[in-house]
Amino acid sequence: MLNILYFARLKETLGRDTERIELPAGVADVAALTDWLRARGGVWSEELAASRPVRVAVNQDMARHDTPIRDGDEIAYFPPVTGG
Amino acid sequence: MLNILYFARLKETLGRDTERIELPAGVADVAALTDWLRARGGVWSEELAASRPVRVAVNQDMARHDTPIRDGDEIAYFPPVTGG
Amino acid sequence: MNDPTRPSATQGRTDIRVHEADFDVGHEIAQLRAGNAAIGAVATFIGVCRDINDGDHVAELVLEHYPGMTEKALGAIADEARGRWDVIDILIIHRVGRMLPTDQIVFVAVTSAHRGEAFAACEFLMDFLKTRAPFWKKEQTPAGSRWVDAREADDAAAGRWG
Amino acid sequence: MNDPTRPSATQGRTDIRVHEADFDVGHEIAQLRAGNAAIGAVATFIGVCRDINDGDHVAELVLEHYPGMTEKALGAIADEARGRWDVIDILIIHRVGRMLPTDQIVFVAVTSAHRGEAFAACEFLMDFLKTRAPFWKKEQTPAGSRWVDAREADDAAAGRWG
Repeated sequence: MLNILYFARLKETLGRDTERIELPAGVADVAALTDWLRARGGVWSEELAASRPVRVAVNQDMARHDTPIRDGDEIAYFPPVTGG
Repeated sequence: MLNILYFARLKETLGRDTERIELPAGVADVAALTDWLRARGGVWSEELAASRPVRVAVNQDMARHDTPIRDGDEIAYFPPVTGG
Repeated sequence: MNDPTRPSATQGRTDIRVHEADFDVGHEIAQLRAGNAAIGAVATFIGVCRDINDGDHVAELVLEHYPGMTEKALGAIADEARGRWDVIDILIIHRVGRMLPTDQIVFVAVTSAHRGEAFAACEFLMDFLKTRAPFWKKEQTPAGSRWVDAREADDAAAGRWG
Repeated sequence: MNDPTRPSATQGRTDIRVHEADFDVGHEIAQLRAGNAAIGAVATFIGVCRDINDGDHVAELVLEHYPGMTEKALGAIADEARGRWDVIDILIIHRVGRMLPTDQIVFVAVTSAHRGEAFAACEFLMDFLKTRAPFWKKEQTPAGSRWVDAREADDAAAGRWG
């Protein structure tokens, strides 16, 4: 299982703050998971488009496209941060 | 008249914190006044030696050797500052 | 991160807090300094909610965060600051939830023997907090609510530190 | 220097105080910020008396100053900071007289809309205060009392600002 979290604008446009999914076949890194989510179409393909400044964290560390994903991981999608 | 003030180490070694003197003949700038004071000899020539890091203010503004001195001015001699 | 239960005079402690409640900067500074005669410098920064942003009136601000990752990210930023400068204490308090103009949002305090290290570490912590810690601001303006966009100036500020 | 009796939200005031009495930083910060929703950033610095300097134990410190010139020099430094950065308020408090380790010596606080200006102006004020304001420290150590020598590091810090 993967635990996927969404924050801020993404949480609102995607209509959920968390979901649990089986690790999709063939998904081994962040880029592949993002492609898989984008394939849901509609807002998913819009919000996760490569042109959008989406950030990803894996197990609460900032991740890159090639960061590996394994069963049991916590993955978070969110816009660039604006705290402070 | 000139009002001359001494601070910190200079006040202690010169044994005074203030003195009032007539503007000495021929003294028109800081360098000339310092020469005149140095001519008192003893601790005056030691403490005001050109090799010493003495600072001078004229009318409460930091001065240079060529800063003019006029009758009625307030002149201060002190070591480099160490506040804060 | 240092063990916050056992500070020493020269190594101090790292203290990171994320919560809704407001904080008292005078009290926090006093606690940080309490009796430690090795401290010669205290640099602090308070981020405050303004009533205007990008030219629009802001009535209120809601700060969302990523619980767990927030503390982890701030701890990593504090560790990085300790690796770069010889500081004694690091305190970071960041509020989340609803805030009004003039409300305090964030507080960073750094103690050190000398001022240069305290100033540098404090500004570094703010620059990295702005770009690496998972907080998001949503503003309530006359035109409705909007998520605040990340500023290029913040990336540039963080980039300065190499 | 701005007229301290008529602050505006975005121009604020310059407030300079030199005295023997201690000060309450929490109170001062609250007074500075009071109700001004144009302030987004507050950078502060507290200089503290340490119990050690140049390797020797310091039992107490006596701060001498040049009354009149001190306020004039600090006012000029504050004016220079206002010319360089878009700040709202500047507060400088410097104590004189006898101080013990852990006692507060100096407090500088700068408010601004944005953090970069507040940090820069606050550090600039401290660097210039250290090299241009007529204060002198005398330390009481086990070997007797001694005047503190000016540090080359302070001249270098002030020199950075060009």
